[in-house]
Amino acid sequence: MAIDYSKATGTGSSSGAPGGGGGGLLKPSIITAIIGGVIGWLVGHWIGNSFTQGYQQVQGSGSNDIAEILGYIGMVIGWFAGLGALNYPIKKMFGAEPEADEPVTEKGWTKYFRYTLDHKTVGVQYLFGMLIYFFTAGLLALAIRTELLSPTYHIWSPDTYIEIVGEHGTMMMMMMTSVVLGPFGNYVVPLMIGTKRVAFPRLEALSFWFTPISYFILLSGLWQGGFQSGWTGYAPLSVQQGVGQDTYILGFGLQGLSMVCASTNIVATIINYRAPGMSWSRLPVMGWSMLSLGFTMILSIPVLIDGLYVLALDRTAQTALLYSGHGGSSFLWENLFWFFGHPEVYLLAIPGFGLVAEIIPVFARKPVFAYKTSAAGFIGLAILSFFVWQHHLFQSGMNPDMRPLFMLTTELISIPTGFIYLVGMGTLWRARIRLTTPMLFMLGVYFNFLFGGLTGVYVSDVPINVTVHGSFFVMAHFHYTIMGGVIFAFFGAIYYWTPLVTGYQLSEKLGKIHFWTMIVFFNSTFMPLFAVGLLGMPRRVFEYAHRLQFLNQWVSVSAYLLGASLLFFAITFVWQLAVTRRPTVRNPWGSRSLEWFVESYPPPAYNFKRVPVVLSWPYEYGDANALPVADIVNETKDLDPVGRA
Amino acid sequence: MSHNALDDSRSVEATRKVIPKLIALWIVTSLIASLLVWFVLGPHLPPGRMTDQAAGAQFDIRFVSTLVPPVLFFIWIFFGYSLIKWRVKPGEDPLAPAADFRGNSKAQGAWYIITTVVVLFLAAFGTYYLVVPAGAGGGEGPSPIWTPGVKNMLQVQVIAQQWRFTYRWPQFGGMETTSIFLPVNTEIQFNVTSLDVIHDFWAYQLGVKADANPDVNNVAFTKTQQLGRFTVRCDELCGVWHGAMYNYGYVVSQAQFQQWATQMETQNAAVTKLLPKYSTTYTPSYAGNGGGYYPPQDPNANL
Amino acid sequence: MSKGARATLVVVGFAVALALVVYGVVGWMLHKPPTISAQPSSTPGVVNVSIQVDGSVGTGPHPSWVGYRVQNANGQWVRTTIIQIPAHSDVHFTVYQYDSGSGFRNPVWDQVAGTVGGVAYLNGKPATYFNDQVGNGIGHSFNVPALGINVPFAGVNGNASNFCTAGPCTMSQLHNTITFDVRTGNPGSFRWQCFVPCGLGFLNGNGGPMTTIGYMGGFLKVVA
Amino acid sequence: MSEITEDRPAVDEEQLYHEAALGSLWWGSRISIALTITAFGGLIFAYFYLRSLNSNGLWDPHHQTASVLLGSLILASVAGSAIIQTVGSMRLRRGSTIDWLVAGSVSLGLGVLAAGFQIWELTRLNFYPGASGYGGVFVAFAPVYSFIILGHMYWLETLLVRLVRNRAVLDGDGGVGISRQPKAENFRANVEGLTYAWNALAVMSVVFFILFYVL
Repeated sequence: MAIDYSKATGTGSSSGAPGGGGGGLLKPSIITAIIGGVIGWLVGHWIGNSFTQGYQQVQGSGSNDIAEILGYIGMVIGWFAGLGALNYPIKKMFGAEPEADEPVTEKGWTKYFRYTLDHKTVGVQYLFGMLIYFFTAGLLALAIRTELLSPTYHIWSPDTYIEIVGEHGTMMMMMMTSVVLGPFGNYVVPLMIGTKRVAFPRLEALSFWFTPISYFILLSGLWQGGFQSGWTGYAPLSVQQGVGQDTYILGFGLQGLSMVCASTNIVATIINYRAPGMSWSRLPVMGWSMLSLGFTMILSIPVLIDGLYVLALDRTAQTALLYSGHGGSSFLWENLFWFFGHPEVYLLAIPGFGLVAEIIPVFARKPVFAYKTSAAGFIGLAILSFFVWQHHLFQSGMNPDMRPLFMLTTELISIPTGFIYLVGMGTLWRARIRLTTPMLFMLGVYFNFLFGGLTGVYVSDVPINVTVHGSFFVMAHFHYTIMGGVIFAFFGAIYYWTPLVTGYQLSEKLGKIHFWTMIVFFNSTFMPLFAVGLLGMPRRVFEYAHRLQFLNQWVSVSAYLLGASLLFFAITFVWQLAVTRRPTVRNPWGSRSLEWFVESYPPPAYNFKRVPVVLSWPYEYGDANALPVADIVNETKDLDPVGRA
Repeated sequence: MSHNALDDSRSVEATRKVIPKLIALWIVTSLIASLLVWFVLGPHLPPGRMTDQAAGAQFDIRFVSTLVPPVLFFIWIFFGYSLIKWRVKPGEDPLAPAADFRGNSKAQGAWYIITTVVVLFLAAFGTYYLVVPAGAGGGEGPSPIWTPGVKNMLQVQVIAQQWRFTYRWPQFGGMETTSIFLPVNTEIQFNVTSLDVIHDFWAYQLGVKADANPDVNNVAFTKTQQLGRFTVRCDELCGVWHGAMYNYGYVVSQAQFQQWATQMETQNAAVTKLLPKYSTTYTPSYAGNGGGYYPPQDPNANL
Repeated sequence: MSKGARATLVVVGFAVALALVVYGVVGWMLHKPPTISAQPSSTPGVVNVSIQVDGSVGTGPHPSWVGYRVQNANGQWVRTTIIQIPAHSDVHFTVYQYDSGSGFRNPVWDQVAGTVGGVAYLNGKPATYFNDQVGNGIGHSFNVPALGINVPFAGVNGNASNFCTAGPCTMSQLHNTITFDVRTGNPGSFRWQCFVPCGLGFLNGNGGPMTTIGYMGGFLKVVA
Repeated sequence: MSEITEDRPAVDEEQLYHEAALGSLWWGSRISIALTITAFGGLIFAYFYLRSLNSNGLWDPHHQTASVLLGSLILASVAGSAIIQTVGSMRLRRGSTIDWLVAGSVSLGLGVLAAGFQIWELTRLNFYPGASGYGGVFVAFAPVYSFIILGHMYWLETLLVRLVRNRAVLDGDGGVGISRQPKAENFRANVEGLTYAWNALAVMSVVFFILFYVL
């Protein structure tokens, strides 16, 4: 059978465009989605109000959780209907033969505001979405630090303060789980494995479009009294809260659905859509990390959704699963939540490590050291992460006899984490190192995560945990691992792949200013918090001991400067992409990885003119005579690029 | 070093010579730093030595902190050396292949073994110091398995509610106080429970932390050693006033404690009569005090 | 699009984002209930604070919630829980309690504490404690942890014909009058709350008004 | 094949992506089974956890149980539906398209009936949701169960209608169960995925029946 080039170049059928018909404003886009969302909210809210008027808890509290939740569910349905995401599932009910999953070949910027099936468009949507979510939650963090400037004087009202804390935590934890999978997993990994399409493009698109509505719902909580339970949402406090808690449940739940959709797609794509010759032993490290991530999400997130669902029922249908007064138990939430919650933090760490191990060899001109060990490290992290959740509950009073076991499993996690350091040290040994901006960020991950990892030993040691549990020490620990790890890797990846994604080269000079300010102020912000925690300051408080004021002020000022560094990034990034637009050279970093050998930057629709045949391992930087990574590599054009940084 | 010699710096021979030097540097630096941590920083580490459990926690933190510098310096020295030594020099082709090796079975094997041994040792260390000091001051739930083995401990029930701690003293007529005084040189059993949501009783200087769960008795032990003031804070987010849910307690001499307790018993006598009978958990009466969230029928009542 | 146009667009975009942030912060996050100062009395060194506690506040975003109102210098009842009083002086509190009552979750709060003489006066009669299990129970309470103050306010009969159903309530409606004096010390900002589970329709009665500043909890600002 | 030049091995792109799509269907259905198991796993954990804790003696103080009759009907419908569909898909593999259409339709009917029974049962419970731990877990379980049944029935319905509408395309070459056309192979992979997922749910249903009605 001949290869159909008309499809590959995008001139063929475009009937896969969801929604189809209509033009202008009525063509499905974010505008129709918003209209649909408003209508759906009104309908759902009306239904909710119509049958609950006589309910005791509704009359007593003057607020209606049932109407709130039904309103938001209606909003989500309306949103997806407006996006045109429901057209295909409905058409299928009437027996439409599934179209081959055609990416939308639409041109121009408007495609970024539509439900599209092109993994690259989804990747870009995710990239900007994630930046917006990150900056919103970051601003909330600055609001927290503003309150903590003084131990007794209160900028915010205490209820506002605790709501800000909860919003910051929830938004960061739920959104940032997709911070690498969303933009780079969706955009780059299919290119890396040499495929022209992904397994489930509709799930992939759906996964992105869950995030804006989830962001909106969560943020809307702030205007409805918020939720005072933090991102951990411990019951029965979360059962007690007002309607703001419903935004937590729905926002987190929708983001959970988004992660399930995204990980189903990425797992099926990596397993089934690798180009010929892309054997498991040639799969880029990034691919291994995404695979481990995907499986971990699939096995942990349904449990989170269960927990949120049970919480929603306790709040609306008045079941009592989380309330011991009626036969439930607050421990049930702690178990369900942390059974998800601990894999969750590895969901944040694994993609960061994947990026590190992927990018460092490019700038070391050496094969990645101990490739199999790095893959084993990701898989080990993924598996062990399911056996440690009780370490969040060392002081909870449940099952003390299990503590030594969970202390052991938790500390065992240091071993696969240590693999990542082994990989880094081995790769840099006898290397030829270029300290470009992406490389600096990856080294920054190693620097920061070291503190996060070492303090992890304190936190996992039960006797020390008695002092540090629930204190700023723990808070500093996980900011070191998450922000110091995955967020640094995320920014490094932005600098690394922007030329590919946009065709524009970012300034190295500005990038280095961003890096150095960010790492200095990051450490200056979070390092003192270890001391603050050890000296007895619990998390999420608005009043603290006077003797800790200097340290807290230091931290707050550092946090502002860290914010300024990130603002600097935001401005220079947008400015360079929108205004100065310096075209990139081909393969600017001299990478061997397949994604750089596409026809043009950004890659054309369908990625490759023809399916590449992978000829060698992508990390053969040490062997000048190694075969190129795939047969599509053009010797003159690709292997002798002008832009040797 | 001339430009021609650059690639010699990446040869196995060149690096083989430098590894012992780096290891020597590592041993010296981490030894100095570890000694400083143990002797200079160690005695000042939190949470102090007011109780056996606090002293135990201080020892654990001190010990683990002493292990930190070797790890830090190992990573820093090897990363630092690589970054300085093998950074691309001006005039060098940045894309030329560096060394070509994908692994090193000896280095990898040593790494796996050493990390595993360290981790297993830490787990054993932690377990020992959890079990020996009677649960190390952590909440052990309703039926503690690591106990001090002392009869007639001072019983202090900690009742958390949104948003204050109160303390109940079954050995003093079941009185309930809003302040807490403890006698020195005494084994104390805290019975921590909650009236509503999850709180956490964190007596920082006592080295005690136990979640206060509704309908659950969470037991923690401590033995007081020094006089002084301690801070009690709530350490699980419990709502709007979580940040303000703290009070101060005092470890005083046994005589002063008796005096305080007797005085409190008299002062609170009238209200003590109104309190429910002492029990290890504290469930408010079903009718009326629940805010009317659940339907009014008591699920325990027979249908 | 020309370079200049793109630059303008970017600048405008950032300005809009900034405006949204400022609006969010100023328009909503900085919102707090007003602060009401104690009123001078005829006796030197003594100031008066008059408070009413309503079964439903009647105004604002949550009219059905219970809440406190404090009388300002013009005699108006302002819906707030932030009260400013002078340091090192006697503060005479007069509380008009219009709500029906229930029990405490923990009867230890029956005890009157932290007031001058350890007493509070219910309709003129002194008491050192109030039993929450008898009569109409306790409507609300005033508890300042850092100052050790605790005063329960006995409830009224919720079925009476002149029961106040929406605030601000008037003197002709059924109420209890509770008075007590507090001697203030050094300046500071001290939080206070009610301990009666009066957030009706919320689990444990501790949600809604109990968790929102301006209803059942606030600050006692002691200023020099 | 003329475009393939030099030493490039021949890559039949359509075949490659056809096989990838088959693999994705295999993985997609297995992932859906994993998601179903973990989603129910959380609730089953809740069941055992609350049962063993028995807070305040309120796990099930009055031994209330949702209607056993309806529970049995639900189990019978789900199990029957799964068995009939499985037999039908085996007939399909032997080339009998019409047998699968009939079996699939009956299976669909039974599945929808099971979901309907489940929702009906939920509306006529003899206890209120917060009455006991058991009550809470049951009220939490029932909507998820009917929702997931309906999800599988949606899947089955789309396959049935797809076959009816595209019979001409799919049924050539000796019938959809035998044909080597890519579309028919894709269809069969889809049916096979559904069969596994639906049978997995049927097996889980036996567990649910024992937990909620027998124990």
